Amino acid sequence: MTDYLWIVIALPLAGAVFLHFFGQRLGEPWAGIVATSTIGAGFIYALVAAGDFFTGTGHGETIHLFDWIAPLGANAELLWDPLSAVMTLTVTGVGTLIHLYSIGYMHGDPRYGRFFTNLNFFAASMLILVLADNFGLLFVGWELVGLSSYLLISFWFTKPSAAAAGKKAFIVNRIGDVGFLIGLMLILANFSTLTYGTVLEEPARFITAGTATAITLMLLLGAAGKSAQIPLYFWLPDAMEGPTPVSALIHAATMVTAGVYMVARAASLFELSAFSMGTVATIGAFTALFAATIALKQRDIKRVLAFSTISQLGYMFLAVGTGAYIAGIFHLFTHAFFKALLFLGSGSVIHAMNDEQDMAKMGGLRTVMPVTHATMFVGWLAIIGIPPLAGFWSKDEILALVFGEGGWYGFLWVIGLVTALLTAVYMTRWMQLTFWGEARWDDGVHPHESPAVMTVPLLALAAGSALFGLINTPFKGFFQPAFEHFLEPSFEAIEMAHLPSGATPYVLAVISVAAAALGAWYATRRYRGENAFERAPVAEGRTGLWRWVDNGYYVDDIIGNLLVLPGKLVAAWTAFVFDSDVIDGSVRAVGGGVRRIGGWLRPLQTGFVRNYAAVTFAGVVGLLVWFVSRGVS
Amino acid sequence: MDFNVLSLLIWVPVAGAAVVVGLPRRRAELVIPVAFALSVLTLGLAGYLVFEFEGADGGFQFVEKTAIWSDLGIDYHLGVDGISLFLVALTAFLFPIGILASVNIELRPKEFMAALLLLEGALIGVFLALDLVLFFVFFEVLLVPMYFLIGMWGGERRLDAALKFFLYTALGSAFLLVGIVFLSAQANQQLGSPTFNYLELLDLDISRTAQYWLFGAFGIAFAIKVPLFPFHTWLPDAHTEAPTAGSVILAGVLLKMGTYGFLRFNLSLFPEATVQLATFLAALAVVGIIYGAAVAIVQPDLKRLVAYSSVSHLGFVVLGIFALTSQGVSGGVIQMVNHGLTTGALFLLVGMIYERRHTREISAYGGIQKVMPWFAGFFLFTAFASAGLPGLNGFVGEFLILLGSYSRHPALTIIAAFGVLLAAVYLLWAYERVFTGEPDKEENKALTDIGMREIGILVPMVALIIMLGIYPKPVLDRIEPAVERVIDRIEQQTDFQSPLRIDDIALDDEEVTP
Amino acid sequence: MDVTAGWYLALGAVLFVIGASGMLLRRNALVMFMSIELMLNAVNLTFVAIGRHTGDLNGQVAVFFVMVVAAAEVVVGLAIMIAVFRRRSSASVDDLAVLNG
Amino acid sequence: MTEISYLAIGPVIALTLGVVLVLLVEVTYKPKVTWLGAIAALSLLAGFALSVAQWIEASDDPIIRFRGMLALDPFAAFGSVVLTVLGAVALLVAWPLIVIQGRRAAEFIALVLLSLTGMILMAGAAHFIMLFLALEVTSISLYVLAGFARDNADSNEASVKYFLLGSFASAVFLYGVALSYAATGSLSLYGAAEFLNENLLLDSASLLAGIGLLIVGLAFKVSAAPFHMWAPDVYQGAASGVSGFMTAGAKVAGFAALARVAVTSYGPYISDWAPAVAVIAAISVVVGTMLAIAQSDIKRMLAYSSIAHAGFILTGLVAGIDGVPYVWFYVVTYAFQVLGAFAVVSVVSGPAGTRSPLTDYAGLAQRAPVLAGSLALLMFSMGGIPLTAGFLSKLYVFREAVDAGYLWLVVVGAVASVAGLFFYLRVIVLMYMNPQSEEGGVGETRVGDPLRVALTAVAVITLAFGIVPGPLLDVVTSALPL
Amino acid sequence: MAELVIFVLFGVIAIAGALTMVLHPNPVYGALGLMATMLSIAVFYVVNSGHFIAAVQVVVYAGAVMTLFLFVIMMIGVDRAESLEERLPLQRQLAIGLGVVFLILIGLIGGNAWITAPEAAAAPNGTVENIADLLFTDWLLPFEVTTLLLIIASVGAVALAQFDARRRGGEE
Repeated sequence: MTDYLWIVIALPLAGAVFLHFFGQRLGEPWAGIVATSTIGAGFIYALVAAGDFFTGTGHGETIHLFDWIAPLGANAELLWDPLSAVMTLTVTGVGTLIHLYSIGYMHGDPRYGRFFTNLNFFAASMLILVLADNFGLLFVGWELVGLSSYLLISFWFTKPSAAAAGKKAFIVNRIGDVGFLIGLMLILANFSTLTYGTVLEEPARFITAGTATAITLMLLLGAAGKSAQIPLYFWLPDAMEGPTPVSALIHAATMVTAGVYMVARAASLFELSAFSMGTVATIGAFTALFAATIALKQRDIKRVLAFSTISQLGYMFLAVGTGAYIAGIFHLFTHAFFKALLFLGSGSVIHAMNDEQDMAKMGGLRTVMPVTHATMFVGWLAIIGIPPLAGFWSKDEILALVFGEGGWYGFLWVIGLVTALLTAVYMTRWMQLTFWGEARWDDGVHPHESPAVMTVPLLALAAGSALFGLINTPFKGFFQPAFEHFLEPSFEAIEMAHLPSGATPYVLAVISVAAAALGAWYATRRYRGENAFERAPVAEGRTGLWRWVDNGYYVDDIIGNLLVLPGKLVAAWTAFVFDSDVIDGSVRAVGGGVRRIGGWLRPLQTGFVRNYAAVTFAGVVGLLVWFVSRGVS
Repeated sequence: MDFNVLSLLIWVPVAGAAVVVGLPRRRAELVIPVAFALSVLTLGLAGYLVFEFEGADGGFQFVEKTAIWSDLGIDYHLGVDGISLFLVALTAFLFPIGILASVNIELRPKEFMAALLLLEGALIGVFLALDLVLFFVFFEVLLVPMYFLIGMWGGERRLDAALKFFLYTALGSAFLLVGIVFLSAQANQQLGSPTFNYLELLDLDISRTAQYWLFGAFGIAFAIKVPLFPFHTWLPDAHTEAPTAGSVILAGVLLKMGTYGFLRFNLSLFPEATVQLATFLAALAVVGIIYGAAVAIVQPDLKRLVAYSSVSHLGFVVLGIFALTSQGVSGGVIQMVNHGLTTGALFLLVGMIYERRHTREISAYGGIQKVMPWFAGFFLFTAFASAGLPGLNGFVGEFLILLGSYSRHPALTIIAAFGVLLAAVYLLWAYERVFTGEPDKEENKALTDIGMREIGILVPMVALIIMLGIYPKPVLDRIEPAVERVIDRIEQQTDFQSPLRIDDIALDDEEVTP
Repeated sequence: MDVTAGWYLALGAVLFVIGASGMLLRRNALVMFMSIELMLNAVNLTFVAIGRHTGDLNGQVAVFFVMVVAAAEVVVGLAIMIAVFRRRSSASVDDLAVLNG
Repeated sequence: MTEISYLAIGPVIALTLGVVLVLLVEVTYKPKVTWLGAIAALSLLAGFALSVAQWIEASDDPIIRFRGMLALDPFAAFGSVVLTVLGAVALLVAWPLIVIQGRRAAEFIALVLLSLTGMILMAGAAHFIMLFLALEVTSISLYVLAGFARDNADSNEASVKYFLLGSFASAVFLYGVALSYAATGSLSLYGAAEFLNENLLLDSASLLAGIGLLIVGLAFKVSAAPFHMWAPDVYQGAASGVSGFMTAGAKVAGFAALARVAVTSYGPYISDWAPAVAVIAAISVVVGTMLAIAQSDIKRMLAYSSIAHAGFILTGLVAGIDGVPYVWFYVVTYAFQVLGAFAVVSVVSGPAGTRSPLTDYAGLAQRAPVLAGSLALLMFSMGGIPLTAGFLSKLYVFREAVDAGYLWLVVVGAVASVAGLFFYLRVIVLMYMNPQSEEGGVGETRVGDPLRVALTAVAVITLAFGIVPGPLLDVVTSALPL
Repeated sequence: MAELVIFVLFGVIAIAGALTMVLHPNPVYGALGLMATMLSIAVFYVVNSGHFIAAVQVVVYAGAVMTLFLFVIMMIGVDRAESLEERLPLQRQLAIGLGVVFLILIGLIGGNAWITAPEAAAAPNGTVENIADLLFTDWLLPFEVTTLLLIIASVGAVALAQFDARRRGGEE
């Protein structure tokens, strides 16, 4: 079964190729159906292939397909172990639902077929990423998802903002990729190969802690780019220019989690450097808090979710940085469900509101869109961490494990807790402004419930968001931590973070649930009534701190004015002054100089025969000077 | 089969040029089919060569040797190894495409095609010649058809560009000639007979000082050809003013003569100087990478942008070569081929749009993806290939180069890695300005998408781009033995030890101790 | 004090230089031409002196041939002068400087 | 008297007979000019045949005849083969010019043949006075040819300048002969060589001064800088139909004489004269190239380029006897190239014209593809582009110079040859790529049959010896002086 | 002793004549000065036993050539004093400077050894017989070649200087 694992990648890839040529001709809804069925089939195949892992009898194996860049140890080899299985199942599972949803959502788009081409292509790329058995192939997937992300963000290319957002996403990702690439250089220089087998198995044989720090920090830069962490987070909010299913699939459920996956995958490397681990965790925690504060003031229905995603990814980084790899992956898994759910729900709303995304013009949708509202309600509870929904189990496990590490991590726990509170605030605000309260719709907007093809995935995801937390509870018996057991083979040699002993976890759980509840309660009170959408969480108006928050701390402006603009100026100076005047100028000067010398010499040929005689005679005398000096002893 | 395939590769196109010129005026319609057929025939020969090539052998194959100008030891001496094999194939591949791309030439099509075919023969000759004078002859003589291609069929500023191209590169060749002559004088002293035979010259014992001077003489010629910063300014002018086929060939193959020259001659003939100067050249290459990319970002002219991107990409090739590691050099070789394909394709694309709108100004366009979706798709695809997207060919080369050269030039390679970032910046920004948004200019709204002929030109390139990106193994397997020989030679002649030898990778895990 | 061949050689050299200077100093084509004749005469004197020293009559025969050449040269040279200067009533070569640069 | 060898002077007799016949027939019958041409052609043919006979005879048994006056060796034979062919091509090129001379045609043809006779004697002279006589025969004929167009002010000026400076140089040359005579006691080239081989001079000042002045005299004839000043004015002032012959013939004969004198008589003193020759070569190359760049008249440009080429040829001579074959190779191929180039000029600016501004050549490729093609080929060859004889010539002389230790000279030469490309390419740009080619360009374009033959011959020589130099190389490597 | 007197006397005349030619503004005087120099040189020939060439010198040079010069000077009409003012910059300085350097160099040669060829006991006797003996044996070929020079001289003179008569004939 695993011998043919490539089928999982090949299916969506074949779908993409097929749809590339025939997608537009197939049209609605067949293009969507083809795409959905390829990825769906991939999901089923992966499920069957992962059978051994469920029974606990499976162990990792590599499948060699063909040589790619053999000199670097970067071949087309797949690694099938529990970690990649979880990722594969998440990608294909959530992916299938989102594909399905898109069949309805993309209704009427002139480039309907092309959309599914790209979507399928993304799935294939993401699967290459998670199934790769070496950093080379990982990097292939890493870049290809970037490409799909670019294509899908700027899918509506006639909109300049969409085109710009796609470009921004790709380029910012590339900044991280440069770091990643440098990491790979370091790996190759020290290990002479990029294969996981050599690099990740007891890396201490090859490298010192210092080298490990260098490698992992570089890899972290890559991860930060892909997973939208500080300092490379700022592309993700703009990425919301893409169609909503794209936001759900790529910018919430799967692609952005690649960084987390990569850190977990390279755990044995990160483990060698306490500094890198601390950096990962700290970046994660601060990103979580930072993004959450910005989310408090956003008015765009999708941008709130985008910042929320950044914030939740911060949790995952916090987890893997603490050594809580399984908890991180678990949060990745649950987050995939509830964040995809929230995005699709917002997509359903946008769809219903005639492509309106401003929450100021929504409100009161609970009644007209009951199914959407119900599923969103589940998602809301899941993300703010109300037991027994999925978010609670995964987020709480992370916070508990972080608390257990103590020291600096204790401080990070506080940040995590505050973030949990803020999450409850902004998500409740989101619900409040969108579904509850009175309607503030524009004239001519007649919201309606979405068709079944959209609501069915919502329901499925809602079910997942509600139930999948239960597969990893810290209890015994039926509620045993099955997810953890499942993943353990992938982290055999890794030292994992441990839960605090005794009743502490339960106390911590109570604290975080209380924080969430507090936040939710406060928000429902705060955002009720007239012009709630303009209100800040505390204090009024668009002044001081809140103006900063409103504008995302002016990060985009700072980057634009301090990096991009000077960069362009430097490039322009190089091109139009240095290159054309100095470099080419000196070339032309040499050419012109030769000509000028000719011009200077010309007047010496005066035309006067006596001058000619003088020159000739001078030549005679000159030659005689040489010869006589040679001859006179 | 026993025939002189290498000679045929050179002389079929040259004879083709004669045939084309000899066609009677009233049968003018035959010119392009005949030229195309002959270039395809050459491609077939190249295919035969690739197919019959013994991959595991790092030496020269299909060697032909006849003394021609025997008094000075000048031979007609041809041979192909893994390094030149794919450059020959690339050349043979790009010419039929160049011819197809030029079917709309109105001014003297006969002479145009003849110049192209002559150029093809000479270019293949450059890569096959194993005699230094023969190499120089091909190296220099191909300036003539290229000069006419730019000067007669070029853009508005074609005269300056053609002259600059010719003089600048001829200046480099002058130093090369002096170097070659000096080398043969050395041979005369040491071997007792004059020779220009590359294989025999390898046995020379050249003093360290002489190596430096010779490295410099050869190096300047090749650096201008590559072009390495700061010798690059002829390139944007020539590329921009040349007709499409000219730009394709110029970028696709002509520049490779420089990098090929470095690899074939400087590394092998002057190993001592190579080891000493590798860092310096790598530094120039890295400056070129960043510089070319930075300048490309702000170019208002699409063709100039692509031209400057060549400076950047060729910098990678040189960096790889002077990494002096098997991976780096192999990466350099494969990157030569890759760059030929991607940049060639980019120039074709720019040519197609130029044919429609007669402007290369980026600002003259906008939103044309809507009216030319196929064109936009090809362009974006090629742009990503050029930017080194994994799965496409450009990545394989850049990846090998960067990873291979890190162990020798860590700091430089890290800087070079940012070139990958900048490539994305200038290509995507250009794409954004040309293709996205709503088409707001009347001229652009009326544009027609590319037709079957143009797609037919692009598809083979796209196919190769994908093929090389996904399965470069056949190519790499043939390149590596030849590259290994070069590195071996350097190690034998100097006390240099190349990091990252292939053998290290195959080491048993158990034996490795930290 | 014996007059050796060297004396004549020195005299020849002086005459040769005077002739050469005449080429440079005078703008009258005829005077320049006469200067050349003077130079040839100086060389002739040299030939004869050397021949005396080495007891070689060939030096004198060489002088004979130089004279023949000089005569032919004079004929052609004066023909050129006549052709060029006859209508100008001047023999200044400084007037002939249209071709330059 | 075994010293008299009619074979040794066979070509000279043939050409002299031609001269006499032409003059007599003209005086007696006043025939159509074609007849005169036929006589000249016959005498050239006979001269050529006799030269070949000389070659066959001399390659087995080289010898000096006429009591040390004239060498019958492969060197001389090859020289006269080349010169007779060159003369024939030159007459073809000059034919339109000859035709418009009317009744003066006989004199013109006679002078061309006479100067050729002098050149052939220069290549064979084994005696300094013989060489001086040959030199004067050549020069005086050329003085007349330069001023042949009596009504043309440019021609007048050219002939006066040529005459005065040429005579001046002859006097200097003669003084060199005298000093050499003083040093060696012999007026024979081989006598001098014998003396120098047998005696080690303690005091070589007069010998070396003599060598220096001899070099000046011959460098003047081949227009090497700084003895080149006359060349641009004279080549421009002479009628276009004949400047090519003046340039080419003087180069062949001058270098033949220079090579023979330098390597046979003064071979042992190569370490003294080679550096001086190298400096002259370098100055010539640089001055010729730089000034050619600044020209706007193609005749002057060609003149300066011929100065540069003189420098390149001298580059081969610094290697002494080893370089002689390549000096031959260079000078022979170059002679035909420059003849061809002036042939094109003589069409575009008229055979009797003296000015040929570059602007006349704009768009020539459209009006006269044959002319433009020939000129382009010649320009590439002079610029040293491979597959032309010009490239191989340079390669050979460079190699010899490097072998002789003159790397610096080769570097100068190589860089200058690139700079030289600038003006060669400029002509091509004008002919092929000029934007105003439709309206621009006023030059003549009709090519007569004689000229067509001449151009074809030149093109064939340039290309054939550029691709297959073997035959010519075989010949020149054995065309060594005794 | 007698030779010394002759050398000094005619040497001074020769140099004076030469300087007259170069420096006198009137070409006619110059020609006469040159004639004096030539005659002095003829005297030196005699002293050096060059009887035949001394005669030729007087007849050909002083007699024919210089007469021809005078004739042409008159014919062109420049038989009057002309300005010696130098208009070409540096020309005069160059002429004198180069001349001095040239003389110094020749002086350097003379300071060592003029003639390195072996010295003979007696000077050759340049009688007509002796000269003829050489001229028609060793020098046969150059003697014949002089005919070429004479042809050139006559053809050249005709080609360049013959005006009117034949041209008119040709044009009819």
